[in-house]
Amino acid sequence: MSVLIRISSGPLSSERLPHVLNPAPAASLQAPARKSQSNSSSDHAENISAPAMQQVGATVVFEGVVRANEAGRLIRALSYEAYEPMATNSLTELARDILCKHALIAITVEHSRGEVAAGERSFRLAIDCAHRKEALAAMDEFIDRMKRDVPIWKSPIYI
Amino acid sequence: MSVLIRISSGPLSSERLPHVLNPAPAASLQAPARKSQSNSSSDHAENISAPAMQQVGATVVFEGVVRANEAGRLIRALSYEAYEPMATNSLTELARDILCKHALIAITVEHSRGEVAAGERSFRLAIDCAHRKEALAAMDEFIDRMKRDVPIWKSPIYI
Amino acid sequence: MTIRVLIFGSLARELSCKDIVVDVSASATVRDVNQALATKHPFKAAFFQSARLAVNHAFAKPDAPVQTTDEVALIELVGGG
Amino acid sequence: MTIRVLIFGSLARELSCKDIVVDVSASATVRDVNQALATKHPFKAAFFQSARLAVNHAFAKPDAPVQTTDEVALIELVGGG
Repeated sequence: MSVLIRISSGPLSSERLPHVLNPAPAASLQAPARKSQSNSSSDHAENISAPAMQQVGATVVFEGVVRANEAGRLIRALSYEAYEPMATNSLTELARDILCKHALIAITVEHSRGEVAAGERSFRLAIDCAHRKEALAAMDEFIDRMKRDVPIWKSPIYI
Repeated sequence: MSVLIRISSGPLSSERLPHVLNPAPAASLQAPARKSQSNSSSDHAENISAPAMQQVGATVVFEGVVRANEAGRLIRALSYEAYEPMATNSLTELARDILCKHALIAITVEHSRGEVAAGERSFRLAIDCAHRKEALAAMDEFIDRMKRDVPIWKSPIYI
Repeated sequence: MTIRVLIFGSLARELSCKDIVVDVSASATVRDVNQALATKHPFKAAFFQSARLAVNHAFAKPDAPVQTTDEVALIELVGGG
Repeated sequence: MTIRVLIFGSLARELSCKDIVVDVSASATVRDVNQALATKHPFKAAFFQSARLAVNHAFAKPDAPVQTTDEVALIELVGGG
């Protein structure tokens, strides 16, 4: 099982992060959340084992894109503010909880902070699992709970 | 609105197809499904307009990966057989139906035919839409109906 | 008249062939083709009686007429994707 | 004692500041901080009374004690992502 959380400045790259950073025993899931983070990005990874990867039958990726209008007004960008380290820690806890509850294999979360222009990606959630139904249910629950509980705020920057 | 369907030989590339092939008026959705296809791949595209793209707030991508075991036995690969042109036509009709029903902006479907080794991708469904809930519901319904109605068969190739 | 019914997947592997040829009357419908398949393969009669047939690349209703020049295919899926 | 409560997002823009400083008793709980915020901003009293507070980067229950050295933050979200 693997959990990888990254909050980084500006729009997300169009490339997904690899789920597997360093193959390691599944016990790493019990490692404590990293409390520190640099100014430029916060990045928290737990690792996935090779046997677990062989069970992956479905990968579902959700990408949130900044839309050109917000509540009827045209915007140039959204600016995201993350309260760290709580934002990274709560995303990590949420990911672990969802991973266990839905019996997933890996969750990778990327979220922007700072300015993201209209049309660019600000959020990506990738879920690896054996079957599809769990992944879709997990994705829906993850995003609902993230919006409610993870201290990241967005502010519109109007044209 | 855009529908792009491709059935091609072997594993899918890790790169997603672009949703926008040739910007064109939305009326192209009413174009008849292409009935012909080459031996090497079948590819059916309808186009997306630039204003529609600006409404995209969420992209959800499902990827199906060949698992190393099938019904408890280790496999080397799955071999997919598509009955053409019915497979491409029925995927196209399904995509149009789901697109209208869930008010989506674009659907791109890629499916392998022939041999796909364990660990490789054989199916990808990408949905662009304004909001997330519709995309997840649409994805679930698309895959259920595809498995029931689209003439593509898989055969295990054991180790 | 003679109707050649294309078969695929595990059914084709099981029967070691790519089609099943059946004889039906000149006014036959899809239902008659299903029945002829069931008669020809009595050990899988229930399967063939309810199996979905496509005529010229579209699913056909039981009452639809069939001609010898039609492309008929048995589309019974067990979860692709 | 003095508690500095960090604020974010539209609330910070509305009040044109990054924190709100309130005075509470030495034995104050999270509930007392909520109440002190509501008293300080009577036009948003209902909001501040029910707003969720994090103490040292974790959501805190109303009964949890608060100390002047704690990092207190008001986490009221309106749909991020």
